Amino acid sequence: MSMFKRSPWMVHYDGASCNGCDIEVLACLTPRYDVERFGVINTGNPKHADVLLITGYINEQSQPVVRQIYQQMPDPKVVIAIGICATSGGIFSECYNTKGGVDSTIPVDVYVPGCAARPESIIDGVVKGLAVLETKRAAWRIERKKRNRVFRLPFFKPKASPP
Amino acid sequence: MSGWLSAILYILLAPVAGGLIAGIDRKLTARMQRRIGPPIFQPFYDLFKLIDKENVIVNLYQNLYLTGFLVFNIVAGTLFFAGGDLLLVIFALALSGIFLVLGAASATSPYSHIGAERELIQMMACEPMLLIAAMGLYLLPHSFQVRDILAVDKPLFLYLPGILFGLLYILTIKLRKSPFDLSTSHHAHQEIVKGITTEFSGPALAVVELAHWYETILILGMIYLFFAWNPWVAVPATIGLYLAEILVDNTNARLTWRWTVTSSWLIAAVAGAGNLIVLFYFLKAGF
Amino acid sequence: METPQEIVTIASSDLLAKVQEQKDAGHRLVQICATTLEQLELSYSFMGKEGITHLRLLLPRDQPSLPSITDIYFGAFAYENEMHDLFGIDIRDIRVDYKGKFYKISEPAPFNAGCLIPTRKQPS
Amino acid sequence: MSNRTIIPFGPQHPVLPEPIHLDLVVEDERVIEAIPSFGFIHRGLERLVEKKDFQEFTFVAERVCGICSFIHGMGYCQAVERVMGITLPPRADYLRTFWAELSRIHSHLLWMGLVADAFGFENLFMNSWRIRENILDIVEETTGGRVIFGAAKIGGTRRDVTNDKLKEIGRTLKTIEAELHAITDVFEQDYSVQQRLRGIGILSREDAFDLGAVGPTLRGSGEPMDARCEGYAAYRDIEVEPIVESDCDSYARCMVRIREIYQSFDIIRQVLCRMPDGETEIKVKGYPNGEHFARLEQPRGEVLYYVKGNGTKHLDRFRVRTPTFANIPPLLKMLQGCDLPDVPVIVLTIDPCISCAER
Repeated sequence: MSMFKRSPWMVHYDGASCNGCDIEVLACLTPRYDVERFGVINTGNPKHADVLLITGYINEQSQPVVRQIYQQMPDPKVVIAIGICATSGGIFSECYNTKGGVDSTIPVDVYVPGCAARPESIIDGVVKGLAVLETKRAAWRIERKKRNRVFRLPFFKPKASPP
Repeated sequence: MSGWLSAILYILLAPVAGGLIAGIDRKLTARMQRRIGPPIFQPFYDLFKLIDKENVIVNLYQNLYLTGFLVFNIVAGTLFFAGGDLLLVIFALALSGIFLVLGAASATSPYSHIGAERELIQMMACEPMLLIAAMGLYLLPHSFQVRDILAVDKPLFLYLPGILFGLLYILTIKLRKSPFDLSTSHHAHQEIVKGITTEFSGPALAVVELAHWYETILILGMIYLFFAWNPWVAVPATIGLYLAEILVDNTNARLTWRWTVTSSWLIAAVAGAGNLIVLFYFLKAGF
Repeated sequence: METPQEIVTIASSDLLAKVQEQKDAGHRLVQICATTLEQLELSYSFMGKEGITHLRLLLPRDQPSLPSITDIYFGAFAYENEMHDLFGIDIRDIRVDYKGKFYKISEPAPFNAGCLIPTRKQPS
Repeated sequence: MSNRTIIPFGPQHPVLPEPIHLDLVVEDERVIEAIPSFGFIHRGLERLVEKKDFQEFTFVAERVCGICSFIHGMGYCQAVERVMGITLPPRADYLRTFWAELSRIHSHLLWMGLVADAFGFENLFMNSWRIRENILDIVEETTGGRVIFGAAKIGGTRRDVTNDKLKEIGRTLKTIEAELHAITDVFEQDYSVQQRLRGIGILSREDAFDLGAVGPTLRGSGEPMDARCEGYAAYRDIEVEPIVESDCDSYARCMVRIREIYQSFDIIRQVLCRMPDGETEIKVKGYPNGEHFARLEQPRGEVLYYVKGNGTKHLDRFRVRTPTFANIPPLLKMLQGCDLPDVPVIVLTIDPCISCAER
């Protein structure tokens, strides 16, 4: 059994949103909602994270940042788009500076609706994301086994860092 | 013989006990913040998950340094629980710290570098007090051997109150608790992200966590020494002091490194060295 | 009590002199705003104890250019960089010049070049 | 010993939930220079006036920022109403004031939590946000939204609140206020908090005035300026005394905000007492033609709305000068020469709302 379900660490990035969803993501950490019950920690560091929460849509400037954060996260990883802006651009989809939802830049696994998304639905989205994380882990392990047939301690196995 | 037995027990059981302590710590912290908090076994879940993750490392030496960090932590603890030389324990502990700093400094991230610098500063703040503590513990049994100190049939904390206080003060630094969680903190809401552990991911981070658990048990063992004349007092006292640390963690903001160094040296000089001098003349006078 | 507001129309060549007058009178810069009409309409708002003054000036939409007021009011650099990026106004000698990198936008000067307003039916 | 490094602060950074990027040129741990870059959340929503008609645009205006969303919607409506010459029914004015003050309390509590988090006091963060949830409960009961209220509309408010409900809210607010004292006491008295706030981020009165600081940043430097004294909405009946601290440091700005929370409770009490009966909206006829600069006080400071209509259903121009935008030059001033650990604290003392600033 894997422990991903019990210990999803998250990192949050604000693509280009109105702040509404961002503060709801933060509100999830606080006593009323307390996602740490499920082992969720807001690490703030992509290299430690399993779950990437993105609020707001993607524009020219944030596109490389989102891409970089996604690349920095070690496998297996899940992306959750929070709010309607992250899904499709929402009320701002007609603005000139929009690239579209988060899926225009990186693959998204779970979409959380709402403007602003409520903390309950964000927690729900994270829980849905965990199921995806589990399948991704299985696929990733098979791929890893193929890559190195020889058994080595995972700790000593070097792998080039992403650029 | 019993020394070796306890050393083996330490190597085997310290991760379990350390993880449990970390879990209880997180649960209690959450309750103090009026949250429900994670399950008590959460640190183990985290550890196993981290081992399971992809190992993205930034350079090859990093793993070597981290292994050094873990190994020397275990060596220090084993020496201590085998009843060995206290000075050696402190030096091994310092060495393990140096390995962690090297590991962090070998990465390219500026956060990791600043974390490493701050870790060095913290070690600089801790070391004088640790040495004074060793000297203080030497005075009664006239030996640096932990087994001799354990054999002293007197309540050491009554002889060494200043030193105990100083040790507790730096304990906050060693356990990375507020107000001294400068180089890294449990929750990464600080200006240097995760500080010293920013560049470690997956299994590498798991090693750091594991080493911290070993370290926690060793430090608690040191506190135990002060009450060792009676285990019925020592165990509750050690637990009580650890709980006090959690309380301090929850009632303080993070201070700056200047403040950390100044205050810990001041306490080492006043409480630690003062205690040492008084005790020295006290014993010389023949009490 | 509501602060009284007045709009003073000036020529774009007197900008620096008029702004200096405001500075000498001890007023503070509140905002700079541009509007795209047939011409670009700029408002520099200053506030003093007696009320708010908006200096209003007009610029052509094609290759507009203005001197910077950051030597008088340092805080204006944010507004001026913003106008440069959104309206394509070439503002000379900004103290902190982002050179068009203040906002990275997919299209240049979206409030000027791509603006629909002049093509829209004007009221009779 | 000089060891210059450039530390990239943000855009993804745990201390600030919002993307702002600062290149900090650091010598050891002292910040020599701070170069901010913006535009990570520039949406260009001001140009949406071309696509949405002036009534629909209220929703866009609310989404300038999700924290002070109601005051944005209210400010836009107020500017349009002035252009169209609409006078609101008094109950609408009072309800708007009620919600505006609620959003001020929730925003200040949010800020208190974030700044506590920035100096590593997790417990304080959690408890500030715990109390904030109680305020959000009231907001949700009366408007249906938690952060985006959606309650303002041109010509009044979208919803009415029954008088019984208002009485009950008055009682709830009393218990919240009592609970709040425990937290603000920590800010006022705790030794480690003082260590991290006092003498940090000094902004002299002259600098604050010249560089165009607004809101608590300005009032923390001893300049009494509060746009609520303009007497818009219900403030024409309610006396608002600008809250001023003269220490010019982060602690002063913190104290301004804490005292403003209590002031807001006081204003809400007065609003609830004097709440007039009657309609909450009037019918809006015609299209705006003309221009107006509306000035309001947000939690973060004075905000300016500029509306220019041309007699069609689409506006010519909507512009909002948000408080954070005005506070950027003072922020640069404060960051020079500070210590690295103080950077998040200083950035947070202007209460940055980047999505406000970049729109």
